[in-house]
Amino acid sequence: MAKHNISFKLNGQQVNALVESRELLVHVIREQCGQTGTHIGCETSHCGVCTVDLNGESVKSCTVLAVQADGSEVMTVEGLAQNGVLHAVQEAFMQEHGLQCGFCTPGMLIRAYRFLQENPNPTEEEIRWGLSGNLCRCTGYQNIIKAVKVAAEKMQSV
Amino acid sequence: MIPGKFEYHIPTTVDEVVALLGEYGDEAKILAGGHSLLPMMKLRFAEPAHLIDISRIGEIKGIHEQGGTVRIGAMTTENELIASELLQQKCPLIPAVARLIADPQVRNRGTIGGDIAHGDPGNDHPAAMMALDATFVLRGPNGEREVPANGFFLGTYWTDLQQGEIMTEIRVPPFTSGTGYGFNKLKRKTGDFATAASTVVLKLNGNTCADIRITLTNVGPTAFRADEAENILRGQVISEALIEQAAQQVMAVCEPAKDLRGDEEYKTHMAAEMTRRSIRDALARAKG
Amino acid sequence: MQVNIDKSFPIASSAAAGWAFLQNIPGVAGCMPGAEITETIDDKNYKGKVKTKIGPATMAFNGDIVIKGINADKRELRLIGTGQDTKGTSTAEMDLTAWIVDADGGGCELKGKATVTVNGKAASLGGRMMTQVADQILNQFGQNFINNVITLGGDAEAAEAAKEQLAEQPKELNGLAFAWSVIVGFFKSLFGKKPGDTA
Amino acid sequence: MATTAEDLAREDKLQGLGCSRKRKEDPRFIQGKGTYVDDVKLPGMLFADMVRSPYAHARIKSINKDKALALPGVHAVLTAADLKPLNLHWMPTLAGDVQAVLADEKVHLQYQEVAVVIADDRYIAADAVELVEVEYEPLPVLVDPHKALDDDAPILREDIKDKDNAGQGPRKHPNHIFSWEVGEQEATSRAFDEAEVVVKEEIYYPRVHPSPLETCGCVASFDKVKGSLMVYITSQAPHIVRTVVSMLSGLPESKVRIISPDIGGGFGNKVGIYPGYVTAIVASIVLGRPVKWVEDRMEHLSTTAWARDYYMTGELAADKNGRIKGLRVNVLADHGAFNSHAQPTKWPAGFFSICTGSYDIPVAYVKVDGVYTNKAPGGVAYRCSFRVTEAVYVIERMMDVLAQKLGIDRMELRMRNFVKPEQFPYHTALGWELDSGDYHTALTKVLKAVDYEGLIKEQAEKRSKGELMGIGVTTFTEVVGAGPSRNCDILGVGMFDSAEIRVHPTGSVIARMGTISQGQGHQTTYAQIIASELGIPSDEIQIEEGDTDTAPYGLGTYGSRSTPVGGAATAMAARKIHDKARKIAAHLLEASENDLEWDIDRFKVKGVPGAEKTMKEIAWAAYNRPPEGLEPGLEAVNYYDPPNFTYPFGAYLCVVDIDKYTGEVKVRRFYALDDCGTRINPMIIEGQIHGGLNEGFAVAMGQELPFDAEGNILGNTFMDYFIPTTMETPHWETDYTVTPSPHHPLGAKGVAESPHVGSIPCFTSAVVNAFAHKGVTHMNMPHTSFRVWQKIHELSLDKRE
Repeated sequence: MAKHNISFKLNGQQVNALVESRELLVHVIREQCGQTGTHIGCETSHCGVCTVDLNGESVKSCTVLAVQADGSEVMTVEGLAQNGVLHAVQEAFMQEHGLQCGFCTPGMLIRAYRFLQENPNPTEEEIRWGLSGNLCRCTGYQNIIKAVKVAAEKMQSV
Repeated sequence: MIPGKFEYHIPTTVDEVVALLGEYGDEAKILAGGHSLLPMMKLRFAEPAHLIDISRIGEIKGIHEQGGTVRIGAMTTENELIASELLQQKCPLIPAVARLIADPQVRNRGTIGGDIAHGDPGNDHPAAMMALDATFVLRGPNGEREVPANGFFLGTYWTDLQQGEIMTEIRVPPFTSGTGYGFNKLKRKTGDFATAASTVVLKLNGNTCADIRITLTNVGPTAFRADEAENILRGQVISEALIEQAAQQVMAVCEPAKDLRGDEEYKTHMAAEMTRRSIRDALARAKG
Repeated sequence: MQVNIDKSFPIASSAAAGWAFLQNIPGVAGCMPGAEITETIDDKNYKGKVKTKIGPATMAFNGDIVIKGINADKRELRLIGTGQDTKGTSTAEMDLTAWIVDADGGGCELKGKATVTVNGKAASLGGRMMTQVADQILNQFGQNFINNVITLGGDAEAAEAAKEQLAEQPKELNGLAFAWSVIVGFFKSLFGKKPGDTA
Repeated sequence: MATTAEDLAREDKLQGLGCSRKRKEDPRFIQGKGTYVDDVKLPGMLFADMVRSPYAHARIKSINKDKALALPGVHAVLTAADLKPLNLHWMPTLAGDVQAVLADEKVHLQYQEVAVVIADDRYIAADAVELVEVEYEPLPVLVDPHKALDDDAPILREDIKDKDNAGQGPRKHPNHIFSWEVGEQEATSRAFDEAEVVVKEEIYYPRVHPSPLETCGCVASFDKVKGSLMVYITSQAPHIVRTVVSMLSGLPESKVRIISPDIGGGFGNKVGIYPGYVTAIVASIVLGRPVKWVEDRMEHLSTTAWARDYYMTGELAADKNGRIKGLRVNVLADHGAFNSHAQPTKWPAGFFSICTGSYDIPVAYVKVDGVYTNKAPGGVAYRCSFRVTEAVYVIERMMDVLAQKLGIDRMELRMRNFVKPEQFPYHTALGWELDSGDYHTALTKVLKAVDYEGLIKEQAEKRSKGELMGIGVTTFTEVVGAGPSRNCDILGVGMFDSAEIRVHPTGSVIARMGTISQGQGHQTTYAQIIASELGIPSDEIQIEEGDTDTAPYGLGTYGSRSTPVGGAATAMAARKIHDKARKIAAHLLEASENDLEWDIDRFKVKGVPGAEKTMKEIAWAAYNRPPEGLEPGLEAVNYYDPPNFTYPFGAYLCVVDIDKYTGEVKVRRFYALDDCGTRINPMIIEGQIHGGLNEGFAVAMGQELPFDAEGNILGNTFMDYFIPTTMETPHWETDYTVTPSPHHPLGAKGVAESPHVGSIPCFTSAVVNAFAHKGVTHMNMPHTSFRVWQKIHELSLDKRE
């Protein structure tokens, strides 16, 4: 089976990788690219801890082949802060205690980031709908929802 | 959960897909959004030797209206269906169905064509397609053929899509005035298949039900149409009593499989309840 | 995970022809789509394999078939097939009793009672599909059985047609090729009243 | 007490006890810089993957590794036969039993580990797993625990079938594990015989799984040259793991280093030692290379520790006024194929005997029988102390049942039976000493907050219209903080915990504890304790846990024991430093120690304005010029053996609306009042309560691990196993009272588990209450739409006119 030379932008940096057809994007990001912020939780695309931003859309990277990312732009939690300045969603999660064990957090943040691009001024119901692909066992979601709302307000006010 | 090995192909035209399908026969599988196929491959229930990724074929994406029908490329994603103004105006049932499929991330990958062609009785678009009287465009070695949604679904994981064929487009007649829809899906949680779902499309002529289609999801080996229930309502002024009769008729034809969502009795009752609600919703919408 | 399935298939042939074929174990095994006898140990014990294809999923089982009883008076056969999938993650067992009865108005009928038990990953994850899939497989089995019996006797034209259908049978279980045979039964069950449904 | 603005500013700067300090952990987590086990990558690391059984009960006839070994990139395939010469094919459990590391001649449960494959990467390992050929002979399967003790039941544990003791006292059948009795059987019988009213209910608490989002895994790395072993592991108790690994492997404990890095949730699931860990360690020792094993979600749900699975028969005896005269509970416990119950050694049913709850019950008797079945071994405490969730469930259910029988309002019945504030410390009929509580105040506050009278009125109106509305209540008391070493140990090690605090010359602090956070925020809260005790700002206090080479020995984090035990150790260690600091201050100020007073962050000479030394100045002096006769340096260690458990409590109320045509239950309101004693960080407490409530919601409304008749586990992915998303999760309302623990140095009790323990019976109470007017007294969990509809349908409440 032939291996594939793929190339994609990861958090703004061009990366190259030699992958098998079957390699999952999440494994390549974590193991070949060494960016371990993106986690693996359920492997059946239910939990969302592996969520990354692929060409401007949230996807579950456990259910995307690495070869499919060839030529694309991928953003993970590591790409949220710019020049050492945290993104508003990161600030808000910290401020509102929107995380505990931290395992779902990267997926939750990268989804929240994209969701607020899609819907900059969401209601609570819309936030619940927008984050429904990300499971959290620790927080009971209430502070996560609050954090997304706070981040939205902050981003609106800028 | 690691998939087995396979050869990956990424054609850019439908013709190339057909050629690849011809070359590899049943060793090949088409990869659309991948959210049914890849988990099956990771569990090693599915181990195709060749995977044909159709995500870069522009000609089978997008939604437009042509010749009086709404045409949806098979690779149009669920989120694109939800976002489509055209569908919202001409066929709002489709975005309503898409909204209750899976979750936001999965809806970015999952496609209408994949949902239909997979043949899973739990998938939601098949029943909608039957209720809409949609037509599927299939392309194979002998060219293109159009098949009606009604008759396409033959069994569990089993459709009229022949080996060597690919679904390229879904054609849907737009709603005319006086048409209403109802879609009710009972599920345990976000991302689950329906315990039971019912889709209804009806057209009113004055207060009379000129036409109606009632379809059901996950209460038989495939999505199916409850035509005897339709017959009870067609040509009538729909009343609660008639809705009840139709619901009872739906119960008579359900053949659900027992699983963790519930037993046969529950699912049968839920198919009826979803149908009651969908008829009421469709009626309200048809009345505007 | 266990499912019980009762089936009957009318055959336009004599009960004697039906019974003759039922005792042909490799022949009967061959009616199971994708199945074949790979080794005959004695007249009661066989080794075989089945490759099952359910949509995108494929499972290959290797296993044993044991004839538990042949009752000529009742024209009845009981066999147990057990197999393990080649990955070692799932196993399947089928306890099948099949018998031939005279049908009203001529011809005969193949009747079958099967208990299918699946263990392992397929049982954990496949529960939603088990009954429907087992039903589909047995319908195809029944149709192949009918065709085989008809080729043995009956009228020449029917035998030729049956042969052609058999020739089309794919090497593994695949719903598509035999669509027509099952559609009949399927749509009947879907749109008719359920058996025993008095409502 | 700070009084001036200047005092307040100094106090604020400390960010000490009682302040909602933002978490120290967060910056790394929000930037993807946490380090979880699967993030650890060592040079030359190999991967392990498991060959697992498709059968729940079968004999292994043969195992053929040839094809797997022939696959390029495969380094080894190990089976029980390979582990046998090392005596590692079986391992001891926390409950005195043994568990197969790799199936030895027989498999006892579906997905049991049969062989382990070690390969270059996880892809090759997964391929090789399929190539290991195992021939099985299926055996009759025992799924129903009620049939375990039948004469003709298949015998599961052939390895111990002739033993009359499976590690927990005498047993009466090869499938019997133990009988545990507590209380006075005869006196209880008398109370029932003489009672005016008796109620009895069969209550099943289903098998559920904690299922943290991170599955279990480890990276084992054996250094052949140094003879030392390092293991990164998802463990809630790394020090105990070190002891066990040392005992199993024969390596000196000093050569074993266990590191629990960041842990993606535990909830009890990561207390035990699993075959994957052991085989990875063995493989690393054998191959001399690091070996990583990380299970997938199906493996996690199918084989690692689950919880509950208790068949309980509850009985209450009372007088006509509802005063309880006696409690009796009989339990049949399904422990699966090996008794790997998580428990202090002497407690085969954990702390189940806390089942007298918040009530003044004169006499009680409890009996628990544990049996083997062909299922995964367990069980653990899923976000609770050992079996406390079951105990609270049975008593809270029985209180509702009794109220219904007597026609007394459920709140009123509770008020009549609560232990009164003046009765504390209160000795329960089953041997516990409840430290403090004010149950009446808590419930009264809740009833007022939710307008209970209004809800009752609304419910009556709804019922008259044929609508289903339920009001649920629980007034629970938990026992947490295990525990006093006189009655609690794990494998012989007393259940103390520890803290070691070092104050550096410039006044910053590093402190290490024997506990390990899995999301509780220890780096934040322990620092707050030290900050208040020593007057050093929290931000200058670094907390470390989880590395057995650096942290003092502790028993880990589970059973809400970090604050009650680890927090107490931290306070006590800080007080030792404080005492030494006082001596140094006295020396520096040339005053008598008795003339000094502590003021937020400094010692002052009483009545001499300006004569003061801050802790920072004292720290410098400790290294610079300590008083004669005093050792230099400023550090302390404390091993805290608590005199008693702590007993947090709460009053919860839940309102549900039920769709009578689908059975869907909508939680309209959930009000949770918790009393965990002194509150260290209110923000974190509230977060813990939200999370616990959500896990309680998951258990009550959807979680279960069902099995079919052949012992196949059903629904072992997140498709079926219920983890609520944002869409299903209700909105939570929280409240509190503060009743400090009299024996804890800070008065704190522990909180994270109360919302789980307390909410589950509350959801059931609400669902059952929706049907109470139809005579329904109990409905088993999970309250899925399907099951609720079955009740509706049975009662014909879905009839249409």
